[in-house]
Amino acid sequence: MSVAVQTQSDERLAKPGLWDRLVVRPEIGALLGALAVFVFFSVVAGQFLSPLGVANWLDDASTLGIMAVAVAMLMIGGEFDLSAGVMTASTALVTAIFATQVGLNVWFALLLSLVFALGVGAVNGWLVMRTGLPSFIVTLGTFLALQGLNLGVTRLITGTVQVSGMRSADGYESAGMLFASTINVGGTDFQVSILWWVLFAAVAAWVLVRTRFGNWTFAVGGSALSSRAVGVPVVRTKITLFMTTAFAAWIVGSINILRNASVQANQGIGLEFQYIIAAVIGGCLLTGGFGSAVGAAIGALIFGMARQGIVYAQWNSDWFMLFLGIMLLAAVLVNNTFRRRAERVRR
Amino acid sequence: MSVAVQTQSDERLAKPGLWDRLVVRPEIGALLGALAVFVFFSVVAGQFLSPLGVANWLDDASTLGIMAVAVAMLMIGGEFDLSAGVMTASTALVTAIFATQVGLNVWFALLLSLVFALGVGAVNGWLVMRTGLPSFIVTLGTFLALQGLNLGVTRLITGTVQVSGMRSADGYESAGMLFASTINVGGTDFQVSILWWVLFAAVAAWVLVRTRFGNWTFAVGGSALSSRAVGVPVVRTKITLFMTTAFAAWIVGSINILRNASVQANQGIGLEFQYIIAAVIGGCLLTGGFGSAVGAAIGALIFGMARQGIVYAQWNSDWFMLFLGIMLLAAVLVNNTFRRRAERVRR
Amino acid sequence: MIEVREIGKTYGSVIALADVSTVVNPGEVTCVLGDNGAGKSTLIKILAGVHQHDKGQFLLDGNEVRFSSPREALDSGIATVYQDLAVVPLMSVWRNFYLGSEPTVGWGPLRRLDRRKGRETTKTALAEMGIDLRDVEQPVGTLSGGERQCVAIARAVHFGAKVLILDEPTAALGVKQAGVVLRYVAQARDRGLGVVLITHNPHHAYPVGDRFLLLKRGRSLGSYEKGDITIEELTRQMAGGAELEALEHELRAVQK
Amino acid sequence: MIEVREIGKTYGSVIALADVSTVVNPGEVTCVLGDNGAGKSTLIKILAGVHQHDKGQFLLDGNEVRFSSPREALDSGIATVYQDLAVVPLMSVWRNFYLGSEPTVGWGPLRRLDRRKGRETTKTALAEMGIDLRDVEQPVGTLSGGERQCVAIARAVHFGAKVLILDEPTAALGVKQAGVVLRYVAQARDRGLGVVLITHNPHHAYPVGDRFLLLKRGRSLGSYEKGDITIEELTRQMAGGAELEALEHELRAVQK
Amino acid sequence: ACSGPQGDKPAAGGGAAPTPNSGGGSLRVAVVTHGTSGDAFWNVVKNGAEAAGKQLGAQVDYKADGDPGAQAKLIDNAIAQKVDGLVVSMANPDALKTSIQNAVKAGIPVITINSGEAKSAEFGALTHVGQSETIAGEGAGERLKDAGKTKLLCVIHEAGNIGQNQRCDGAKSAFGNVTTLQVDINNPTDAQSRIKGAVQADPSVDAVLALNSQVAAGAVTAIKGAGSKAQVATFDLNTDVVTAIKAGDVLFAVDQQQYEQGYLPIVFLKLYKDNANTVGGGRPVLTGPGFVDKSNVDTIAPFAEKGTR
Ligand SMILES: Nc1ncnc2c1ncn2[C@@H]1O[C@H](COP(=O)(O)OP(=O)(O)OP(=O)(O)O)[C@@H](O)[C@H]1O
Ligand SMILES: Nc1ncnc2c1ncn2[C@@H]1O[C@H](COP(=O)(O)OP(=O)(O)OP(=O)(O)O)[C@@H](O)[C@H]1O
Ligand SMILES: [Mg+2]
Ligand SMILES: [Mg+2]
Repeated sequence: MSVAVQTQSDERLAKPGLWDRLVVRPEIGALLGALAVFVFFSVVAGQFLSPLGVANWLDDASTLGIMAVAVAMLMIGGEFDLSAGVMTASTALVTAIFATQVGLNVWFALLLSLVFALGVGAVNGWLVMRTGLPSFIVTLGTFLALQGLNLGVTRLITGTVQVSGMRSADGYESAGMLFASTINVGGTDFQVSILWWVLFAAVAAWVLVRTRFGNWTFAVGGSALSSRAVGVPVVRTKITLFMTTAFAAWIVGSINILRNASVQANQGIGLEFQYIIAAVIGGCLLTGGFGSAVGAAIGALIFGMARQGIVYAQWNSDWFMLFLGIMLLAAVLVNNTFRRRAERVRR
Repeated sequence: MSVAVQTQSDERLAKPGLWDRLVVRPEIGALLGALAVFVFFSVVAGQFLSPLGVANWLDDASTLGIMAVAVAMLMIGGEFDLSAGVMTASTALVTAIFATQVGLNVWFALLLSLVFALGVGAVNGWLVMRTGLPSFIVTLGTFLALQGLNLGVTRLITGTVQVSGMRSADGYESAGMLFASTINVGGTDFQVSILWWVLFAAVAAWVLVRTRFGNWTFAVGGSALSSRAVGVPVVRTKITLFMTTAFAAWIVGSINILRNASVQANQGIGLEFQYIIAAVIGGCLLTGGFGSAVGAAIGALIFGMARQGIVYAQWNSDWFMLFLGIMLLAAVLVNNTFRRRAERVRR
Repeated sequence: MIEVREIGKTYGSVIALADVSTVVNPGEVTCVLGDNGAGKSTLIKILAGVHQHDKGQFLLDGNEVRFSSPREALDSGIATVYQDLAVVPLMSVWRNFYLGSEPTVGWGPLRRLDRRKGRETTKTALAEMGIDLRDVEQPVGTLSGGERQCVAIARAVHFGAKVLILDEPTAALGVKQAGVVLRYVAQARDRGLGVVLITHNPHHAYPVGDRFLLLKRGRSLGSYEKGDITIEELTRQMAGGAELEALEHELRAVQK
Repeated sequence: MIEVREIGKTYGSVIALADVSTVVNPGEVTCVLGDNGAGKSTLIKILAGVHQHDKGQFLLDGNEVRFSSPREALDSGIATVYQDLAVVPLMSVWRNFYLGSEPTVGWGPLRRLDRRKGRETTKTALAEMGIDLRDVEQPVGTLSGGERQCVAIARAVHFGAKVLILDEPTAALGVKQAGVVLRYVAQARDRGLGVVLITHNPHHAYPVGDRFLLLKRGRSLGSYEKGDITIEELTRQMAGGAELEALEHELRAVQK
Repeated sequence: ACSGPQGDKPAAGGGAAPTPNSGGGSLRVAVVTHGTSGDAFWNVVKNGAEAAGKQLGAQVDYKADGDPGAQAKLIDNAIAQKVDGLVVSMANPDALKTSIQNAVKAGIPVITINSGEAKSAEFGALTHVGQSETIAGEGAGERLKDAGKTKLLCVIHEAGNIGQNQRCDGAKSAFGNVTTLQVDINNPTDAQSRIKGAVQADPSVDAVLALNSQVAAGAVTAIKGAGSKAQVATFDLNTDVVTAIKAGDVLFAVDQQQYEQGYLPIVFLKLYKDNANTVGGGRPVLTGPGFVDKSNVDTIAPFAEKGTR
């Protein structure tokens, strides 16, 4: 971003400083956190830096990252989506059931599950806007309902708690090319999901900062009442954001089902928090109105590196959660120290 | 509450109406919701109204209710505690390890775990106030860390994932009297935890509405900055609230360990949301500054009745979560319709 | 241009406004005056589409309308400065300035904000009001109360096409800034806009107003043309008549 | 009683206040006047303990102090009305009134709020200001801007023991209420309190002020005793001197 | 310091492609399962694997994730670490296919445990150790039927957990009249209340099958409280269950001997690496469901306490 305002020297400004201007970006904390985690595990864990290792943690970060970016946009818009985690399983289940049980072409099954996802997103948004209830509660309701549907429908149709057999469905190969192929770079296979992640983050960042819709997103999250008063279509903006999250869940669900060729009914539960954590590490405020898509993508990267790094370092898995908790607190603290300076907002 | 203000007839007031005045209480929505759920299951499920059935769902509601009340106070104070669920397991584990592995008297083990609980609560509060990070994130960190500690320490000490054998520890019986006995009313055994729940809710309600500390709780949740500006000790109030939540977790942990005589390391995970849901059903605002302890207790009752009612109605438990989700949404909607009128706040 | 007839509004059991009628003509300033809680903000929120009236009629250019959102009011050329300002504290000054009416360049999916134009127009518009900001990229939340007020006013003046509504625009302003705002009001009027001005300061209202609507406890105390009333009488009416005399007497005593 | 010497404060890289000195004596009103963003609120926030100064000295009764919280300032008898009011919108009027200084009855663990006293005192204190509320149990968030302001002022007046600080107390008030507030200021002064009054209205400042501190862009333009300055000169100074003349001229032209 | 010669093509059966790359030296094995070590059952597996590692001087890393995709990533991770052996539980063979085949391609010997027996050889694993949960469930169902029970309540404590569903399905196929009940293991009060409610609502239930020892203890209390005459059977042991078996409150406990599922693969991998041995010619090694009842509880109780049964 090239800032075109000429720096007039104002006697009320102490010292502008390049550092201060850099530090103003919401992503900077996350970036430094990512660097710290990267260096730490590069030193501690041998294989962390090997091409295979990098491909591994990038892959882990990618599906998390796609969701984190969407959730970050929603959070900037002042709302939560607790159903985002199960949604990744629901979309995969819908695709899998249509492809394997009904026997549709995979592409067609994907289309149906996309419609389903957008529908759920719209319902979430509509309920939140219509009832005026906090999205935390409404999406908790859809979270529970989807969780129940996932299990109930799967058991009803298949008699077990998983749907498998995608590999023999029509169109599996071509759809797999799009969502689940690998790209060979220098002898190592990288998952295509990494590309999706980068693409999604780039588009989201552009939309947020450069477009009118992005402006509205910040506005409705910062103050919905004020936005409405100056003519921002608050309801439309928020519903679109919920649908964006559902759309991201569809992408991730499709990546999962096409890569794993099977899906379990209880998948995705609890992931919604990882998305929120990644978004917050990336600089989003829980209260809305502030944050960055790139930051959320970096937050997911920190998460992926830490999660796989702990494995590379061969620490005892009993303590895994403890490490993760401490890592999270540390990352957020580093992050916050920087953001404090950035957010020169009256408190 | 007897309102001592004489109703001067003001031409700017349309019609006072008893109904309108009743409906102003934050608990009213929850109360009506509870009534609806009660009537529904009384009709649908045969055994729901039997003395045993009542004892059963009251018991289920009780441990949830104790926590919900504490969490409601914290939420009114504007903060979250995601570590509240695992804390119930941590306190039980600490008690059990000291009683069975170290061989201390149960009373002494209980005391040590109380100290531990208050310590964790204080750390939570201190971190939140000190760093200025949202409590959602900080307690998510402690949630993960405690989860790791529970598993790691338990496995380290016992080699298994549960601590059992409380029954043979010194002082088990007398401590059990306090936390895990049953009271026979008309031939049916009611758990003493129900008394704890009622007691806890009553004290909390009194503190919130009638004492200075309660006033401060509402104030720091409603606007921490304004409260500070008029001289409310914001930091002290919030830390006390975190410690209250930890204290409630200690009570529930003690009830659990003394009743079940064993505790599993991964217990309590995910319950924090049930507490929050109960508090919200009971009329607490997620944003703080508004709510009621009695409401949260009733919210827990709704939860307990719905959860056990589904079992009594013998619905297929595959769909359990779906029912729960729909029930939650319905209860909150009913609730909200009433609160809308109550909260005559400028929006 | 705008006419309201016996309009009324209740919040739950609170009757905030009842049977108020007035008219806003192009090239005229209608001042709404009254005590605290008299219902002034409620009246203009109805005009701005934030709330809907429960009773009476709201005519725009002779047609009865009922705005369901401020967007519709804006689209009809009614721009408003709210008492509580309606700014988004975390957003930058220029983004707040253009919020809801963003300038864009490009086509189709590549349509994007014209940020250069946004920044420059904002800077110019504010500078004209005598506010020189360090940086239009700084969040509005870091501005002082008066600076924030100026941003809101500059925005409304910039986008007001037919009617400009100002709810206590001068309350938080310094003497100089208040003067500038009054000049703006006069300029807007001269450009042929209808202006609705709410203020507690008769010294601000009298010089620019053409019509004075007096509210008290949600009801109209009467509507006066400028010719029909003197500034002293206006002040007396605003303060609730006779009561003021005692007070003035007391204050004078206080001045030693 | 209070003296500040060459006090300074920066927010990050923003210098909000630099080298400002003044004194608040018992039984006197010190008016702080100045443009928007001049640093007035910053100055009083330092006096009230909300912020801490970075430079200079802050003397209370001759001893250097540095309040780390508003509680300390309150305990030293300094009560403040903030520009952003510092009320908790969701809490009832009387609870807001007493917030931080709740009256209690009973002993030990049974010590509880004296709610009857709280309600009645609040009702009386507000009624004395000419605000008659429907119900002191209603949330402050449902009051109009001016009503809220009155609650904050009534509170400060009630609890101010030695010094009363008012940041633009009359900004949102009607003519009558503003008059009442000025009378309060005069009464507090006569009771021997030191008062700090911030306002943009020279007509409000001049009658009650004993000393006028003029700020501009964070620096002091000088401090005047009442005898040393006329209201015209004061207005001129507040508006930034010469610039005003052009404006007045213009406005007069505008009045047709 | 016995660095044996590089055996390039062992005469091993089962179509195992990977070659034991070096004799001696320290062995590093990654155990990747779908059950976290917080789960009582998998805790024993972990203890078995670690015990074998200690005894054989091998380094054992136990990692687990219930999400098949995440489990696949953990396998990829192990491949990147170039471990010397991989032990995988295949609750969801489809999802792990690519990762396991990659491991085999990378020359890492793979042994599957617990579930996924049918696909084990196809994916190129050396052998399979264990027995599917379905068979264990069938065993339990049969024994309950033999005990003359007519209606069984199978308590699933983690909704959507594939292993638990297989156990209940197994019990159903052997027993017949089975209803399942979902409870939340994380909330013991709720679990107990729900079991109580279920037996109260349907008095014809005369047997309860718990899939976890703590649920079993809760079920015993619940049944007493509800005044039902149903009897409890369970998977896994703990002190409470041992006491309850002695007291006759719990009919029997299914013991899958999952300790062996952790222990044996490490031994096999060690043998394979040092000596290119395979066991049973690639045929699965069955650990078999054992049953603990009044007759043998005294022998087994001390091991349960140590976390090895
Ligand atoms: N959302 C609301 N809910 C309930 N009552 C309200 C609401 N908004 C305003 N009121 C009440 O309606 C009355 C009129 O309020 P309004 O804000 O219109 O007054 P005002 O004339 O603008 O006063 P001020 O000069 O103080 O701004 C007040 O008594 C206020 O308490
Ligand atoms: N928290 C803050 N962070 C950064 N800058 C601030 C902060 N608070 C105030 N400022 C800046 O300091 C300067 C002085 O602000 P202050 O609020 O003291 O002005 P003021 O004289 O009270 O103005 P007004 O008359 O408009 O209320 C302003 O330029 C403002 O932008
Ligand atoms: Mg108003
Ligand atoms: Mg100010």
